Amino acid sequence: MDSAGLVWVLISSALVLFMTPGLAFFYGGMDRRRNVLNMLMMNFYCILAVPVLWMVLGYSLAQVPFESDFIGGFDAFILQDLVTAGDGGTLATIAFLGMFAAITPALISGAVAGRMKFGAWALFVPLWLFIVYVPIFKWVYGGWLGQRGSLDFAGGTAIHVNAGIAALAAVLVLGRRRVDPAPPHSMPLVMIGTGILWFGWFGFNAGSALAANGQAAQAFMNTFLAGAAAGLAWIVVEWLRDGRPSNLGAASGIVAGLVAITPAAGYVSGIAPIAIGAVAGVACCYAVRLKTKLGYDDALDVVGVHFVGGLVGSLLIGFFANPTFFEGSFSAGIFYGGSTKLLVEQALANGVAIVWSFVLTFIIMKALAATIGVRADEQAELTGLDLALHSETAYHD
Amino acid sequence: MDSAGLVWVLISSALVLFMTPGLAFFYGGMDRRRNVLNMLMMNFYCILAVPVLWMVLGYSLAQVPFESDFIGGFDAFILQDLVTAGDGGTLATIAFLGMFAAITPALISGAVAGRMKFGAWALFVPLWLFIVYVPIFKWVYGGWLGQRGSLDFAGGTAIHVNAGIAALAAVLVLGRRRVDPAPPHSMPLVMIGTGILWFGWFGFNAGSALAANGQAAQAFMNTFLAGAAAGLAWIVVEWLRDGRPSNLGAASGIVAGLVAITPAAGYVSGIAPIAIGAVAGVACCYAVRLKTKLGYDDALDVVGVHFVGGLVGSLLIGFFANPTFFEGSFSAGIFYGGSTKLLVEQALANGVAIVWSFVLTFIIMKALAATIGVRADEQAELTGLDLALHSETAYHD
Amino acid sequence: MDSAGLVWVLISSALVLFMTPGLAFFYGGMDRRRNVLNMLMMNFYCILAVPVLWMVLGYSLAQVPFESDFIGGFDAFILQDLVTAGDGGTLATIAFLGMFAAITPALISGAVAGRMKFGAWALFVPLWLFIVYVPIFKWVYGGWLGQRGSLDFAGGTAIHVNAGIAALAAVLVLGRRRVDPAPPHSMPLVMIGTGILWFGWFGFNAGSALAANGQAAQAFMNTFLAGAAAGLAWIVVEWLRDGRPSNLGAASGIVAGLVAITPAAGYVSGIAPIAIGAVAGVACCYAVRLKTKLGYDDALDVVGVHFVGGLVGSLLIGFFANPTFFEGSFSAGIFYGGSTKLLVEQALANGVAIVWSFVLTFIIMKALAATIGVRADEQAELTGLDLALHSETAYHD
Amino acid sequence: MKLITAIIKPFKLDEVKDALKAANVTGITVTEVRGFGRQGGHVETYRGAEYKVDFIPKVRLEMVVEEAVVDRVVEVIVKSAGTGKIGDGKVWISDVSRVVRIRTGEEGRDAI
Amino acid sequence: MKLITAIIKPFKLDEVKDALKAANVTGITVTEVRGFGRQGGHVETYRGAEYKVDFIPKVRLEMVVEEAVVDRVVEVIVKSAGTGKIGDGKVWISDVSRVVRIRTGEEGRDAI
Amino acid sequence: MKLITAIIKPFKLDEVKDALKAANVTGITVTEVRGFGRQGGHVETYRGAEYKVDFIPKVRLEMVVEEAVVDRVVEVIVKSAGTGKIGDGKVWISDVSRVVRIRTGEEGRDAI
Ligand SMILES: Nc1ncnc2c1ncn2[C@@H]1O[C@H](COP(=O)(O)OP(=O)(O)O)[C@@H](O)[C@H]1O
Ligand SMILES: Nc1ncnc2c1ncn2[C@@H]1O[C@H](COP(=O)(O)OP(=O)(O)O)[C@@H](O)[C@H]1O
Ligand SMILES: Nc1ncnc2c1ncn2[C@@H]1O[C@H](COP(=O)(O)OP(=O)(O)O)[C@@H](O)[C@H]1O
Repeated sequence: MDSAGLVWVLISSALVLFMTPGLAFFYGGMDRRRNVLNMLMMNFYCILAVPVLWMVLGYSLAQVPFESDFIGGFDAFILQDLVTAGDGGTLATIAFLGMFAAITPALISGAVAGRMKFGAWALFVPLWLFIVYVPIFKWVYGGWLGQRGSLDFAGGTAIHVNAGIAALAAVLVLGRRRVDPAPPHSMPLVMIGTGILWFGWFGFNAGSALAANGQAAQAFMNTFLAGAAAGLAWIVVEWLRDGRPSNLGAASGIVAGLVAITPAAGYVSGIAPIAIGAVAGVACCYAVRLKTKLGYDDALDVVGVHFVGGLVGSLLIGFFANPTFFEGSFSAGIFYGGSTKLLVEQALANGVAIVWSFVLTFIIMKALAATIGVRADEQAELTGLDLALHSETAYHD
Repeated sequence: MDSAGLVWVLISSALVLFMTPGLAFFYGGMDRRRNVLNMLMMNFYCILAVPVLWMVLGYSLAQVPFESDFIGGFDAFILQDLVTAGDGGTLATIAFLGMFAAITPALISGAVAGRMKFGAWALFVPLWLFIVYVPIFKWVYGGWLGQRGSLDFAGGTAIHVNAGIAALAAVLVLGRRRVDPAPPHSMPLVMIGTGILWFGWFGFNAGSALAANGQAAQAFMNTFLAGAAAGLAWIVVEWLRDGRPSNLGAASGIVAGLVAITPAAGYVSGIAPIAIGAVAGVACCYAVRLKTKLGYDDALDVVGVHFVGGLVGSLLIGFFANPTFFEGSFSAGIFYGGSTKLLVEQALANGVAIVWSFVLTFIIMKALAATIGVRADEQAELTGLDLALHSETAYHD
Repeated sequence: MDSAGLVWVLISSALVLFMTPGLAFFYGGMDRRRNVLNMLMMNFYCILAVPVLWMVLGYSLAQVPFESDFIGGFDAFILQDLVTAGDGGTLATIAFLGMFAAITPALISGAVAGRMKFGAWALFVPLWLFIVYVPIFKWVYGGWLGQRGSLDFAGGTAIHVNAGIAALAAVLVLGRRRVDPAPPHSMPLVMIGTGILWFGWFGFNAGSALAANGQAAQAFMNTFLAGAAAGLAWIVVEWLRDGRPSNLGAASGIVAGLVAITPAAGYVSGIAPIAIGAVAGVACCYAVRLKTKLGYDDALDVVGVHFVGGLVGSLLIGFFANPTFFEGSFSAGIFYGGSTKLLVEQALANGVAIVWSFVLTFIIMKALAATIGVRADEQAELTGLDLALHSETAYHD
Repeated sequence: MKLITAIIKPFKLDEVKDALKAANVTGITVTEVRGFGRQGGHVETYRGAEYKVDFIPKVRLEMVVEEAVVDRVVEVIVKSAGTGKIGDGKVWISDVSRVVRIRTGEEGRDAI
Repeated sequence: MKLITAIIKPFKLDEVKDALKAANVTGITVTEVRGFGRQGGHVETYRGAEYKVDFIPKVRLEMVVEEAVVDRVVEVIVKSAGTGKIGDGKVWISDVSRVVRIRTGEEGRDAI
Repeated sequence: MKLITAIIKPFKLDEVKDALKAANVTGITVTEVRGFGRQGGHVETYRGAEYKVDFIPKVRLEMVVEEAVVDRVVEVIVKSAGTGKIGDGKVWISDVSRVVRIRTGEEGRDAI
């Protein structure tokens, strides 16, 4: 890796690390006062446990050897193949990927908010990392799904669709909260989280070029435009449908747009990010209402935003992929002279990820439920998880 | 653009994007509890609407063709001249400038806080962008004002003086709030905003070199020193005058210093940033009191900080510009052996911007007032804009 | 400096600037509602006063001429040797070091929280900077301690051990607070600070390579792993010992790990950062309890986290230093085939820093106590420093 | 006219409010309070140091009602606020000699 | 001695306070409360889901005054707090058998 | 049954609570309030503009006690809450005609 590329990957890694606290504030602000610290803790826990797991074994299983199609091995156990720092490129890439591994389970925390035993979460994260995340990651990046031609620039399938559907499986096992949902306890905290998320997402998407080049620049531009367009679309829907545009709508739209552009960021250009953002903004704005109709208790709309947004973005690659612009060797989307092949591959890759993630997550949660239990006790849920599970409360005099 | 320059412009762009939420928190913390979400929404709206407008037409009108002296055209409509990503330099520059376009109208929101109809703001932003910002931007950067020799490194005239005087015009049309001003509802939120703003401003100023070179490094150093010196100057004035130094004084001083150094960042060196910061800190600290004497209701002191700070910094270029240090081809300031020519050009450029911005902003606001109306109704103003305009309130249990 | 290196140092500098507000929120959240603004002000004051002092004289005394072993001189007074911006490398380095100088005294503010006169703090900072920080910095970086072979990559000895032991001296002079300690007034604010600190620390540590190379990448990786491992270790101790893991534990552990890896970041590799982080997490988790036993009132545990964490990390270099990995010319640690020489040098350097810092800080505080006084008056302490010292209070309607 | 003051557990507020509404109570004023009583407090732990929190969050309701309905209202509160666990709270009653509705200046029965 | 309790709209607090001050009321204790009454609540919308907020912010004033001034004080409150719109609030009066000033131990009229 | 209401300085809360506990008071309800009185308010300054804050933070205690202990409790409060400086606060006493413990339905002396 050249030194400019190294700088780009390092700063992008720092940005992605910053996203997990951002996500914690985004979720934590939406939660009740008495549960906010539990929400923050579920997120911060991911950046405590996952980096260590990733360095010890995760990276090895998820990547090395690069030729394997289904799963890596133990060759890079505790990164033992690294005998010198070299130009830093390999190290930077491992760190960058470690940040992704950390934030992905954190995404799920928003769904299970307000009722999960912290001990169960502490076990769920490593289990899910190795059983669900690592294989899907391998298949999509370098493995059999990727080799078939499906595209996932920065983790639409491997991260958002994956975490989004896992969130659904998790809440189906976990069950509904005992108390009614409440409005966000601190909207300013939600907006702080949103600001950090968008900021960090430039590293997430544009850093995924793993080089300082035109693809990184367009991925950056796409991250800018799709977040904006989706936020705009969401508040326009609110304005027309509910009478007034809201901050939470703007924030949710921004995140939906960023999710949707994630898989596409290095493959689309021109007006495409605005189109993808706008479609995702509208789709997710309606999708978050499904939970009421279908009756699952996805507390902070991980399914409606990450699963739906990720899927929308991933499938729209089949229409908007533009290899000419990037002078790249991937297939063209339907709007750019391609056949439906790419769209089919996108659907296939997502289908596989959905099935694997849903089934395995369901099994992990069932196993935890049957052994240590996954629900906090009723008293804790009624009087606040922060005190019951962490011996602390969020605000004092 | 070489790859290190690309990395610098990309990360600077992300920093500038982060400034708009920062500004939202800076303003929102100063506002009342019941209006904070409206304040945040006015700011976030700018990073939803402006990126899309900028990509579709704003950039084209503001820049292309580069030879035009007064206004661009439609050549780069939806960036259609970009057929490949290339080395990413053009894309990065467009994104970077788009961030500036987004934050500039956001600056105005602080003045109109607490009483403006959100629908009016939603129209004001695009109108102001195309009618006020785009032409001034063109004149200053590459157009007739810039060609005459006036200097504006990162937007003192084009952004801060422009938005500051527009804020005055806007509040003159809008009228005073019906309720007395109140102390900041959350000083910690103000300080969070301040921290983010300073952090982001390194991208704003040093990124404006559009390259990784000595000018960027000195612009960085200037951003560091001027923010510090102005914050220090402001609290010293408070200490001597009011008896005690305050956080809001430190925060306001930092912002005043950052505003003042913005136009000068790539042209001054040595002790100059400290001098410019100190002058701006003192000047703005006194200028914010003018509103009480003159009777306009500039809620969060956009005129006193951005207009005055920007003007101070822009005129001081006439004294401190140091082409030798930068091995640059611009005119020297009076203290560095130059004639008064540069100072005159600075005054002229700001004069033109002030007149254009004030008059056109006044007309836009009057037109909005005459059609859809610009004031929220009395009940909304008394009981809180958040609930009345956005159906949400900031804090819950 | 090549242009990629310049970009890396500049963005790292911005990250370190951002750490001081981060520290302010970390500390301010832990403080009481009525003292939070005083806490923020003590921190922000450091980024107002120190940059100016650093530019005027601090850098010169701390560095120039590079050959001097004990203290610099006046050669670089107001950076007068800089006649052109050049490639920006010198400027970037000066700015980067200025950020370090600013945050170091800020660290001490956590210990003296809740009872110190602001006027005394305003004098303490420049006195401490020139009398304590500048000499130790010179000795460690390029001076006699560094030349003997001791290692301090990003400021374990010069910053954390130094500030940590100074905090102890300061509170011994200052005395105990008149009111009992209270739980954190805003844990979300603490976590915002934690997120910003970790994010910024990548610049602090990896930026200290002053180049975009393999050492920077490994320092980055170490910053990622040590923060995580220490946070994990701290909550595991809490879980086993106190029954429940907490956010404040996670946050404190992260900071402890980051402190401990700071001196080692560019010298250790492989599993070492996890080991160093884990040891520091456990050590600091127990060290914060010492104050109760020994009776000094270190309000927010600067001694327990920064002194202990910094010392642990600095001594562990004696075991883990791995020159082969970095192709560097420093001594190897005991675990990598070295003798005990390095460990002895580490102990010596820290011993010298501890004695100098403790004694001189004690004298400075005593001198301030004898002249202008260091304690806020009783009424201010009981009813809140924010109002009494800054005429403002943190939260309003 | 009587003033009924009730201290209840926070998470019972909605239930109590609905029950009172159903019992035709037309006005209630609610305050967030903290209570100290038999229930005891709890301990929070920060960096290993324990903080005894003696006061726990409660909600205080007050409503001015006509004498005739006092018994029924008290019964409704006791029923809807009760969990049978310690800390459920108290209800007490005191006299009110005059009530005025600010909007209209109406007094007495018309004012509530 | 009488205790006057008044529930008013938050944005009227300053006006009422000034009016009371002008009427020689020397002490007031103010509490942020939430009220439920004829005014009804409002609806907030988050991600398209509606939350009915039944309790709306009010301010509660209490002041212990001598019997002789009760009527005047009530009048002042009614006048200064009124907007004529629903939700203006209530005033009620109850007996106080003893008042003590903590600082001095003074009782009765001297204590207020 | 009597209701004792006390307004005290916030930083005295712990001391008063401990003194009341020692005096066998078994239940207290505490509210954060703001007070206006002889003590006057304070001035805060933001960007050079002064804001007069008339209301200063106080804490309000209420406890229902048996008639027999009222005098002792008042004495305990006055002693433990007093600093001798202006703004120490007030205590006042009013009648309570009935008290109920929600958990058990017990009334009167058994309920407190
Ligand atoms: N004598 C009292 N006066 C005022 N409030 C009381 C009194 N006793 C209890 N309370 C309030 O009622 C709450 C519950 O009382 P507690 O004694 O804990 O349990 P229980 O109601 O089950 O007896 C307390 O937290 C306090 O707010
Ligand atoms: N019976 C009551 N007891 C106690 N507080 C009441 C009562 N009725 C109303 N309130 C308080 O007065 C406020 C205003 O009352 P509401 O019925 O809405 O309007 P209005 O005062 O115009 O009749 C309520 O929000 C509540 O706080
Ligand atoms: N007449 C009153 N009615 C209700 N509360 C009062 C009254 N007078 C004082 N208070 C409360 O007591 C507090 C202290 O009173 P103040 O007059 O300032 O001092 P002091 O108690 O020393 O006379 C006030 O802030 C207010 O909360």
